[in-house]
Amino acid sequence: MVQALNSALDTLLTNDPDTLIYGEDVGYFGGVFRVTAGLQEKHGLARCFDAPISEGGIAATAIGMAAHGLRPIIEIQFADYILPAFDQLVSEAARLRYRSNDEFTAPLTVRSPYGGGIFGGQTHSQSPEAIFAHITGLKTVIPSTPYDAKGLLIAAVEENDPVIFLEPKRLYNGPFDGRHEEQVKSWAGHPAAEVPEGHYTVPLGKAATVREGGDVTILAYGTMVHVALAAIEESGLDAELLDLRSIVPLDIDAIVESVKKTGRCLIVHEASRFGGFGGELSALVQERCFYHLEAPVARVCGWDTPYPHAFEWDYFPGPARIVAALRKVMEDIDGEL
Amino acid sequence: MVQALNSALDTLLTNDPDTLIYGEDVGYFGGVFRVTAGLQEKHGLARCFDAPISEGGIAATAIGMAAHGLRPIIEIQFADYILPAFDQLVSEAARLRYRSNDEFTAPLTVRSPYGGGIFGGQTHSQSPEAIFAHITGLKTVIPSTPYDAKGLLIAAVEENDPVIFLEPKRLYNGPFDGRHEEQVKSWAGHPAAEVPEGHYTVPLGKAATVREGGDVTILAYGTMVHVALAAIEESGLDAELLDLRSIVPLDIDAIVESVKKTGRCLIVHEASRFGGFGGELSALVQERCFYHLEAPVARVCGWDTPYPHAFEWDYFPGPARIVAALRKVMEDIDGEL
Amino acid sequence: MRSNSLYIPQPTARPGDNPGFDHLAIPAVGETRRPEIFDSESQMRDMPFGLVRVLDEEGQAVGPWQIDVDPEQLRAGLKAMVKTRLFEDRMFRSHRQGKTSFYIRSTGEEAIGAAQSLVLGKADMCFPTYRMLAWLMARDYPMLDLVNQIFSNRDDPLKGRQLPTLYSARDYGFYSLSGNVGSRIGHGVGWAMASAYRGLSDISIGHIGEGTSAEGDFDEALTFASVYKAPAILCVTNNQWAISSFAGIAGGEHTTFAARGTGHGLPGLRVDANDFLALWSATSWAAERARQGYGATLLELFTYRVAAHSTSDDPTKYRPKEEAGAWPLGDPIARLKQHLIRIGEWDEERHAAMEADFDKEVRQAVKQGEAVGTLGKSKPPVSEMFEGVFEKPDWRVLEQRREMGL
Amino acid sequence: MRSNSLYIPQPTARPGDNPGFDHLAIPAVGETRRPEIFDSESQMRDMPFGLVRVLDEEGQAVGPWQIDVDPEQLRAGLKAMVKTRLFEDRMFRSHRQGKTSFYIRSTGEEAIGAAQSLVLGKADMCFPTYRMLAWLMARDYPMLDLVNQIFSNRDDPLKGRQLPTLYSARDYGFYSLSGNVGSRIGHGVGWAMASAYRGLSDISIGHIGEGTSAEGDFDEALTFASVYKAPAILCVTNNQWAISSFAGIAGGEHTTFAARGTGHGLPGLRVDANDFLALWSATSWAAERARQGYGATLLELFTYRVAAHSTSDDPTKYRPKEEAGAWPLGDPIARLKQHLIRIGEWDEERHAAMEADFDKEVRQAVKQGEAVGTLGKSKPPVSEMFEGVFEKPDWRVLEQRREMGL
Ligand SMILES: Cc1ncc(C[n+]2csc(CCOP(=O)(O)OP(=O)(O)O)c2C)c(N)n1
Ligand SMILES: Cc1ncc(C[n+]2csc(CCOP(=O)(O)OP(=O)(O)O)c2C)c(N)n1
Ligand SMILES: [Mg+2]
Ligand SMILES: [Mg+2]
Repeated sequence: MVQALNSALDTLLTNDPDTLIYGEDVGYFGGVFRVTAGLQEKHGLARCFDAPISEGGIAATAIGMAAHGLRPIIEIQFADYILPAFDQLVSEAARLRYRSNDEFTAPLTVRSPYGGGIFGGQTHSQSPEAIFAHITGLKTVIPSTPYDAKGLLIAAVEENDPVIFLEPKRLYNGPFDGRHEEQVKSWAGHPAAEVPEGHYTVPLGKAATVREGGDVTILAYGTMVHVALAAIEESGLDAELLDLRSIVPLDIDAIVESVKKTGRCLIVHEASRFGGFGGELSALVQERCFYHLEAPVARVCGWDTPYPHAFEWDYFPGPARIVAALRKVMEDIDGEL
Repeated sequence: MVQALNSALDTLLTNDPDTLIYGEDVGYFGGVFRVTAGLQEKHGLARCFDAPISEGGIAATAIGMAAHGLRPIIEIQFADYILPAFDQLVSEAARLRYRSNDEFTAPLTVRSPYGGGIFGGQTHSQSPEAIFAHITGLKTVIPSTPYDAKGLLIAAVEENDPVIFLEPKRLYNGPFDGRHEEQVKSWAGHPAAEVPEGHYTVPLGKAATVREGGDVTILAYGTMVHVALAAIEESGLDAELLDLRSIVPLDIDAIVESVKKTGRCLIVHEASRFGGFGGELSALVQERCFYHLEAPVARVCGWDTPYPHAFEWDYFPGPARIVAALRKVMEDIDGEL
Repeated sequence: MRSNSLYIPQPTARPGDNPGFDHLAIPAVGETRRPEIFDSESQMRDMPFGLVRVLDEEGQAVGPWQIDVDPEQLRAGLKAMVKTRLFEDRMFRSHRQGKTSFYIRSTGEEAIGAAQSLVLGKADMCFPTYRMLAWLMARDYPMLDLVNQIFSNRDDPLKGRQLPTLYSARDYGFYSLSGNVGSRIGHGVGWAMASAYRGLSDISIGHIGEGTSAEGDFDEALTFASVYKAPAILCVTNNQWAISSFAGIAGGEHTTFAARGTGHGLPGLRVDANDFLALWSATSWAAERARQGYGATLLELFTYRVAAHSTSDDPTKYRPKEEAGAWPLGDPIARLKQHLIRIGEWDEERHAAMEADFDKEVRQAVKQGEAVGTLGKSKPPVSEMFEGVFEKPDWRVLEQRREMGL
Repeated sequence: MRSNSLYIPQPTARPGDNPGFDHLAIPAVGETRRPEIFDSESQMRDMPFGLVRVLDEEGQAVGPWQIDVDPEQLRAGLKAMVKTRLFEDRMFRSHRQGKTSFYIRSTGEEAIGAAQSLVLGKADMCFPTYRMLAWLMARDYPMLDLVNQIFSNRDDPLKGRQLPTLYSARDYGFYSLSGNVGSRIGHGVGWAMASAYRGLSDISIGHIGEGTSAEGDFDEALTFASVYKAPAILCVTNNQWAISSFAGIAGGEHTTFAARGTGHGLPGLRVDANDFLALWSATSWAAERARQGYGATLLELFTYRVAAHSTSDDPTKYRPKEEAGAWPLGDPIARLKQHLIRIGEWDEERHAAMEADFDKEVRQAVKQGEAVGTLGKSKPPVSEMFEGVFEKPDWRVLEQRREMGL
């Protein structure tokens, strides 16, 4: 996925002189996860450069550049460190178009490695998507494969509105199904690891049906798509798996269609459960599919604790917890707590 | 409610030398909403003082003071301006106890006027409770009456963990039922406007049953409690109204008990709908009461737009919208969108 | 063990006290030197403690910062200031009459917007505070558009989405305002970086209040401006007061706000901002510096907030009523008028005629705006609430709009 | 019209280039004066551009900052530094062996924690960065507790909740670390304010990296420290590099980090942080100033990051391998050792014996820690994941714990 993202950025820099990249360590060094490797050398100093350690300043200057007409792509080194830029993204980027009646807009893209599974401890593992999803005026994208990562990133940068682009860091170098005891896999051979050269897009707001099935619908994004797939196999159920790909805009039609078909729904995400994006998904599903539901919409998420370093695999909603939840969702009655 | 909050702060400053108050304009002037009026004069310069316009700095220093053993009470002038302090509250205040294994804790209280209804435009009207509710380690309290405001504020300050205390500014000087065309009411004569002198608490995590009823359960907090009550009267339904009072901790037992009794549930909040706290409430209700529900759990919220100045009353989820939603929740079938 | 000794700064005077500004060391006219624009910051470390002044007590332009300005431009500045003051006083009254939800005046600070608007070019962009109406007045922004925005009526150019006075006027070099303070100063730096990136010679100028300079946003903007040598001017408008808190609560007891530049390697100049010519001169100097590639400059615009903070405020609650009158650097309109008269380019008659003209213009604009409608009596179509969230609306907004029957 | 001219700072040398520090103007030993602690900041505006130094090339203590330090204390400092270096090198190897998820070394910067830990009192509180292990070593924090924390094993004092090296040690005057940089410097100021509020004479000392000084948190902390005259010391550890970006990306091309004090009315001193005695002297000066009620001081601790940024980093990718060797201010351990030998308070034999002792101590602690278990082989009870979210758990955590069968 790192190469796919790098290729997306390379394509963007090549095609559009108004795109530029900056962030902590992204220039000469090429980023702590190597996503911008080689881009400064190829495209020049001012196209991909290092920024001060000031996420607020990075976001603020990017908004100014975007208002001027550029398409800045900024990297926040870890999604945990977006918070110092949160006010800029919410009070400024998200609201600029609305309040100025289209006079000024903020077509910027915030890339950030996100999620857990790398023993990064509390501040290198969090999944803050829910706090962005609630903000009117922001779009939030989370890819799960190299192919999507490139296509979605190009689409995000070409949007005329601000986009938060969260990159599941546990997927950077290979798919991860949550079986952490097993050997690390690489992307080689994965069907969605083939990434075309040059320009293509994957549209925001379109979910991908990763697996069709009739028993139950699973809604997931990012790393959890792979974990859910493993859980489906383990469960033996004929589950349908939707990879949402972007949570704003959300592909509500695909969700409703699938749940109306299966009559059951399980939502999985890494972030803590309470107030997480799963709540919104659950609410939407029961609002729109209530009379089709045969069991409560269920959620499997991170626990309601900070991300705990040594207990990473106890906290992480791995295949075992998903399988258990699937089983419960399939029981007709008495699923209620 | 302003006097009740002032009385709570006065009581706290009087009883506990470790409490102190600071924030923008709270000292000599007594706060832009007069909540701290007279406290500096009565208790001394260092007990209630002005702070630089730096919400991040206010929060950061308060965490340091709290770690030292004080109980700082900070005012953020409008909840819209909490965002510059968001990183401090989330990455630091909320996580200090956990990560230091109880060595350092952050018993601080963040007071902030919140919500709309005063023609304050986009940045003096927002309701950001959802982004706090998702943060493990933070408690979030929202009173709806003078009596509760005082008792909850004292309880919040006495908590040994950080509390976000959101004060519905439209309720400062009187109850407000959403009928904005009508003359402004004062608190005088309202049953919950009687505020005892001195120390008392209202515990966090206990909802109040504002009205008992058998038809449908309404979950609300802050200003919307009064709006919902007006809507119930207008609807003629026998609705049960729960004032959650604190959303973390949440009184899940009261919610489940009520919805199991009525079989229907409507959630109302001022904040934008998508990703709002109503999503979590809806998810919890259907997870725990699925087999008792006779209609989908419904939500009436602010629209998914920024807070629009001139359209305040179009955006605000007033009685008419609540009545319409109540009617829909009461229909047995075909409620699905 | 000390007894309780947390130090809390206090202003020199509160209501009932005699106002006084003796604690402010104000350098004499002509005393502060004028460095070359290509000098490095390290050669200018005295500047943050000087004060750029040009007009003396008699209205003469003197000293190293004196420069020749076309009298036509000076008159344009005077007009912008007078127009601003008349307009604002009228709008303040409109608020008292319930015609708008909010108003904020710049009384005493009008020279800033007026001078800088005229010094800078059409392609330069200002990232203003809410006290910069004179910028728009100097560029003849249509008064009726202002009134409609302030009344939030059907013809509000911002479609009812924004609080009164929080204008946006791209064609006039005026960036979108918002109610939260401080968070746009970094946009100005980004804008300047974009200008350099694109090889343009346009610059940006950004403003922040002395109170708001305590926000981290401010230093972050200074850091980026310094690191990338952004062609920008950053201004701290030090009008001595935030809302009820004096400059000492923002750190002003111990140093100047211009000195914040020193820690970022940016030259910091203090400027008498009630002196139109000093503003003109210092802004030209900084603009030239930026355009020639020497990077950003920090200006502390030294002035006094004469009016209430906003219509929500009553300053007699926290400072002596007489304090504004005691401000040692006078009134910017009176001072520029005195200068123009002195150099034979203006007279009392023309001044009175101009005031009468503007008074009429303001009345007429207000009347026209009132005819469209005032707060709550007229507003843009409600569908405007749902527009502009994104470039294209998504299903949420479409559904909700439908739910409202729009 | 300029062609594309966005300026991007570049370090003087990249891999393959000859390293060099000629661009750094380093004042000679003894050159920088020592003001009185009661002097106001305005009397010290030259100080941010000086460099507090005490030890000369021969290991002699000279100049105005020279003060008498009990040789016993000097030896304690030397020991803390040597212990730190040995321990860190060992832990670095443990990481390569997969025994921990993360490690970070302070090589070349050990004098900071060692000197300041010994200068300050038991009731003072340090708000450290992750390169301050020497503080704990100087106060004899149990080495086995460090190892257990680093291995995240059953006996981890932080119960497995925190990344390795992000210690918390209240009894040792060491505030809880976290992975996000910069956000605790303001806590130190708040702590100092609390100390003043309570009438105590305790002070705080806070640290931030030169790279991180670009975060708004830093200036916000300086503002509060200045406004309320907090009894605090704030330190910018300028080790020339953030991760792969050099100090110029944080604004260091045009001024010093000590100069950030000037804009806040706080004295700023630059200190040779590879000179144990300079650190001792400057820290004592600032501590005395704070305790006597003259307010906060900003120290720029001038040093060089010899090791990789962390175990996740490979510095040969972005700077010359030989750069550390070219650092003009030497190694702090070698310099203090030289001084102690010179004044007859130490010798090579004792030094070798000490190293051997510590080597044994480190080995033994690691062995004991390994016996408890290393990453993934041992951890605290899983129930600890659910503890400490709040003082008392709420239903969510109780239910989830039950769901896990705990
Ligand atoms: C982020 C934020 N915090 C607080 C406020 C409330 N507020 C509005 S104006 C103001 C005072 C600003 O003072 P100053 O920066 O000196 O500007 P002035 O009004 O004097 O021009 C405050 C505290 C706000 N609007 N935004
Ligand atoms: C808020 C935040 N942003 C970014 C990072 C990633 N990061 C960790 S250390 C570091 C470099 C810090 O450099 P400096 O402040 O100079 O300290 P040093 O490592 O040199 O001691 C960065 C960018 C972080 N941990 N926290
Ligand atoms: Mg001001
Ligand atoms: Mg560094």
